[in-house]
Amino acid sequence: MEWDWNFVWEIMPTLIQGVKITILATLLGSVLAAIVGLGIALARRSPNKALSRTVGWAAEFIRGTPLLVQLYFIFYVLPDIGILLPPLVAGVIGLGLHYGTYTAEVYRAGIDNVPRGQWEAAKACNLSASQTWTHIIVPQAIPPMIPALANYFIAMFKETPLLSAITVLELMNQAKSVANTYYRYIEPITLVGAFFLVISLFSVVLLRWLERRYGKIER
Amino acid sequence: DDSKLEQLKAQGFARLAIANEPPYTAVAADGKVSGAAPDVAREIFKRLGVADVAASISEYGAMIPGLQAGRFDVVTAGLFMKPERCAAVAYSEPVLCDAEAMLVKKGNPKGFKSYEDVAKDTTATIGAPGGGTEEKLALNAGVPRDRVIVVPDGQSGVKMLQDGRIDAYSLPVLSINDLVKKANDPNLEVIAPVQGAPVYCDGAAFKKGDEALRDAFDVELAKMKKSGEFAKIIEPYGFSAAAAMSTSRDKLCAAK
Amino acid sequence: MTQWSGYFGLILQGALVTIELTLMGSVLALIMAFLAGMGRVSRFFALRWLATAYIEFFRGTSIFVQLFWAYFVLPFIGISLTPLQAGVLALGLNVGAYAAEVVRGAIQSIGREQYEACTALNLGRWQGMRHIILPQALLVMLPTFGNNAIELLKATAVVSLISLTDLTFQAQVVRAQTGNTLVPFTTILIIYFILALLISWGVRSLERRMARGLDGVRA
Amino acid sequence: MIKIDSISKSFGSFKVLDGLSMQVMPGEKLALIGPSGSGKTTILRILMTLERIDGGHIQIDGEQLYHMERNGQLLPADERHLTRMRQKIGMVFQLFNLFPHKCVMDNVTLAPMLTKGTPRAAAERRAMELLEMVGMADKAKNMPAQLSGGQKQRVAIARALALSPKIMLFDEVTSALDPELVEEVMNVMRKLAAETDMTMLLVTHEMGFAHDFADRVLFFDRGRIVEEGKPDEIFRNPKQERTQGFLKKIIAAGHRV
Amino acid sequence: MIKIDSISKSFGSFKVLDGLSMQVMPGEKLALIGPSGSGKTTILRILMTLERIDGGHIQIDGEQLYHMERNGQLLPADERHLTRMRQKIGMVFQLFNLFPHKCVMDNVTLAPMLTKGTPRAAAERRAMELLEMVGMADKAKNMPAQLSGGQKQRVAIARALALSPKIMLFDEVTSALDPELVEEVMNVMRKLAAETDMTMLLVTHEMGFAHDFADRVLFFDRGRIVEEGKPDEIFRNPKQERTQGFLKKIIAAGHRV
Ligand SMILES: Nc1ncnc2c1ncn2[C@@H]1O[C@H](COP(=O)(O)OP(=O)(O)OP(=O)(O)O)[C@@H](O)[C@H]1O
Ligand SMILES: Nc1ncnc2c1ncn2[C@@H]1O[C@H](COP(=O)(O)OP(=O)(O)OP(=O)(O)O)[C@@H](O)[C@H]1O
Ligand SMILES: [Mg+2]
Ligand SMILES: [Mg+2]
Repeated sequence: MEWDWNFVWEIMPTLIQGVKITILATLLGSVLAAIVGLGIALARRSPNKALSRTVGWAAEFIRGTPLLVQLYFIFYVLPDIGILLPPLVAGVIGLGLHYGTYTAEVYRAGIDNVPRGQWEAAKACNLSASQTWTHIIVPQAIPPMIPALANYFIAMFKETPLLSAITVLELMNQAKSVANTYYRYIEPITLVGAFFLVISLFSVVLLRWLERRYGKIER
Repeated sequence: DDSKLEQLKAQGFARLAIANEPPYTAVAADGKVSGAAPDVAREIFKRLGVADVAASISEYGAMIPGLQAGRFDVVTAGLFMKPERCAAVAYSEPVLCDAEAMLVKKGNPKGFKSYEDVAKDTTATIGAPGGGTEEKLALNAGVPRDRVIVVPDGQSGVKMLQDGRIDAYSLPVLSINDLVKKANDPNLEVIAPVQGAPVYCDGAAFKKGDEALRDAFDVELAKMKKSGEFAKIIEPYGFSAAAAMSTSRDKLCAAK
Repeated sequence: MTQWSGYFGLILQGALVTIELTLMGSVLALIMAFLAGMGRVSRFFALRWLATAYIEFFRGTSIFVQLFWAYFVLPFIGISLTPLQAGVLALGLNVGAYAAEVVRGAIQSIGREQYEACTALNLGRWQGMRHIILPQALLVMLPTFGNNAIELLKATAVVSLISLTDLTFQAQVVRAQTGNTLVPFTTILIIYFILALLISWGVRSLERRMARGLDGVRA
Repeated sequence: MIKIDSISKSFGSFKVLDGLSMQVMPGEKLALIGPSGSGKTTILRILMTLERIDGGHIQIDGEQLYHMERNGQLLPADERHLTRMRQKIGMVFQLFNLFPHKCVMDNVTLAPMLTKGTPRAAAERRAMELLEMVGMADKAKNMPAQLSGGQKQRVAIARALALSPKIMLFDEVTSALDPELVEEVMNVMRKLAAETDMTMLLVTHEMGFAHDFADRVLFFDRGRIVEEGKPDEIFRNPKQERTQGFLKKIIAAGHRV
Repeated sequence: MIKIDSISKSFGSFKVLDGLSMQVMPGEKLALIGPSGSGKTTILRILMTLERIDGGHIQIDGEQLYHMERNGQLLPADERHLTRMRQKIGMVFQLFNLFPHKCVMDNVTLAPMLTKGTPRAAAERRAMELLEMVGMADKAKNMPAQLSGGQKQRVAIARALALSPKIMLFDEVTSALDPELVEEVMNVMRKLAAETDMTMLLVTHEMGFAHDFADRVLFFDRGRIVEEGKPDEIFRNPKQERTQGFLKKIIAAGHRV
């Protein structure tokens, strides 16, 4: 089987449709993951042991099991208890929950990495708990988190093909459907690879820049 | 040359692609492969001197590329003969014939009789296997791409219909019947056959270039059809041997 | 009503395939991680370049694309792999690229003073690497390696796409046979989670064994 | 006046302080000396409420630090009580602990503005006075990362003073500095000790500095006060064997007394 | 004998050494003193080949350190030449730099076994002698994390000695130690200086120790030798203003001379 450029141009518009959905899912998933992660991180710091334990175990469970299976669950099992989500919504929720457990770790590490001396200095300055958080801890914790968060953002982008299992017409699904129509796999799959590689390389450059800009805090 | 057959004989088994879509193909609880198509293939290969078959389950869309990539020796999965497919693979003579059906909610609320009806209702969505005959029939009938939902497997299709995610789910009649039996849901209704949709027959699909093997397969298939052994294998699954014997590859591949 | 015991056997078979994939994939990933990770810190430009290209390529394209490539495209250039081989290859190379960065990071995290002590004691580059740097770096790598192994375990779920009869695949089969979604998917979620727990438990005990003496209490 | 009444403190199973009692007079300059691990830092951290005590009482100006009286009962202090008590106390740390994301001026003005509601203009005027006193007025707009260790420590002192505490705690404020930078910080502190009537507690390993700075010296070992007295008595004529041994070692190591 | 001939060294645009020349006689004990940042550490690191020089020459026992002669031409040294030259030199670091994953004995025996192929038994016998000399024989099986700073430094000295270098470099070997632990390391070094005929270069901020230890003292400032002489001359009667100022500051900071 030979590489066929005409075929490539023919299927390009269809694939670009897929890229749009892929990017949309990634963006929405990232926003959700950022919020879910914050919730998990706060719950795990909570003095309420029952809450922090439960959330901790749930997060461990989500992180230790495949996203693919979770997506099946959200899409095919939840309707049994009356929760019927459109495919894209189900996909975004799956991505957001799954990656939320990762971003929670980033938040935790970012907060833990603020040296203990800063908490103590804040206390010696008689700042209240909320003043300490808003003026001292958060401003120092966030910049080092940015590269790590961006990293998961890219990882999520590369896992969007899983959404094809729940009938979201993202890039991979479009490619498969094209392949099924014409019985040619090489071009669509290679193009999908190329799309991912280009977007990833682009994001890696962005990531390096973020790392340089925010990765270190001068003391 | 018959080197491919010799190769299979030496190897002792032939690699089948199947789809796990009863009654065409099925995997039992103990992992044993059955279904009408693999059963026929197993018997014919035995007669050709290939002791056994090894089946791997594949998506419909991946079958022909897999065959071309040399992943399987033959596809026996209810892959209906159509002109484009005949161009891509080397089919045997017809094996299993079936009409198309649609699964809808009880009472057929949207009144579908044909794929065209689905196209006309601008809010209707139809589910079909990716790369399957039904997907193409729906698209050809004018249902826009975004209303043809690619459903990964039959079970998902039934579930999506029950949950109201799609308005109709289309598969061959016997497949739908099997699904409905398993689902055991009084709120489902089968429309069969779909009006305007042709009766299709599948054949064992070989790689282009393996015509010699295909011809040998055809010889044994013809003998079994004549002796009645063919009917004995497929009729318990609900297929009609007469239908397969009343048509031919050449007719089906030429059909518009 | 249904023969659950038979189906459970099917899922156990799937678990075996998943374990097999995880183990073999991890071994390949480990080898690639050390090759590429040490290549990244090599003195030779060509080696550095090669390692970087490998890492960026496999981190940049999605695991799905790599899997489909290994399975559907490689045969056209004369390399026909069994599904198991293709799965192990794609998983191992993919996770290996991530782990290579862990190896590099760990090697670089060993303070400059340890390298200088090696020079002052006149150890050769490889001697220093072998006896001083790597043993210490290994301890730094271990926890992240554990996470990588869990990522690999989860990624095995996607091999069902190339008709490998792993856990997820068998769950699909059971679902198709029984018409029940909840039971098979809950079962495999639990199995995945147990496997993930086993991995993190194993890595942690290995870590504890290796760390013994390093942070011993002052005499 | 600080009254410490038989307090005890353990870390895990390790008892750092066991029934320690001591008093500090208003305006007194006190130096705490003693071997590493003897609990000097722990006492300062307890006064700053960075650690809780396991038992005993501390009174500051007649008020309980870790307890509060409600209807004649002594209850554990709540955060509001602690906040009020902390107004009396400031602390300077060995590693400065400046806020790295804020410039020198903001480091000094942050606490008065947030905790006392001082308007920015007033806070900055006062900060400028303090920075002048520690000789850092010209660096007001610098970020901490652009300062040397000695300069950082002088800013940290100004920051602590900005809240006008009655009691100042200094924990080895020179020991993280390059030898040449030590003197500038010591000079600031000598000036401070001479000019204000703040109560000051100083932990240091620099015996000469302790001698110049303090009205009274406490020698600690294993969480107990082994010996106390005027600097001249302790350094020239220590009574306890443990103190003698400690000073001999320190002198042998090249430190001046 | 070490001959340093107008070497220069920059970090980026910052010139640390600019045409520095000096000589060290065989068996001489030399102390390098001077303010922070004057380039003392840099010289030791250059001799240990941890930094490259930008210009100039260094000869050790008549052999070029950074160059090698091939067919009458002077070429930059390759790794093999450097390895051979490094056999003559050992170094002890401020932060000990022990290998944390190896026990005391393995720290000392590793280099002889790997670089000289000494059999384990012989290497351990020699290590035991050295550990006894530094008073650490009873801790041979301990891990570094189980040792105090002073003990770590004594092991580091034994480790450097195990390769029997002709020249030993010591960079502020006591300045990271708790004051009470300084003396034990100094004692080992005084003994070492008195007993061996190794050439020794010592960088220190402890003037008293430099005085006891050295045959000759070099005072550095900004990468140049400002003054040199016998310890008594330099410490009691420095000629240069810069030296006087430095010593005054150090004394004021509480260090003994
Ligand atoms: N957070 C902690 N957890 C466990 N042990 C601690 C903690 N803080 C202090 N210690 C222990 O308590 C003892 C006293 O510590 P402290 O810091 O008060 O000593 P110190 O007199 O200030 O010594 P140094 O002169 O070394 O600063 C030490 O043995 C120390 O190891
Ligand atoms: N790797 C480096 N990169 C950039 N500048 C360096 C580096 N190493 C040393 N320097 C600079 O070179 C100068 C001399 O450093 P060196 O460490 O030799 O001084 P020193 O005399 O040992 O000082 P100290 O007494 O503080 O140890 C200093 O200004 C230092 O900042
Ligand atoms: Mg302390
Ligand atoms: Mg130095």
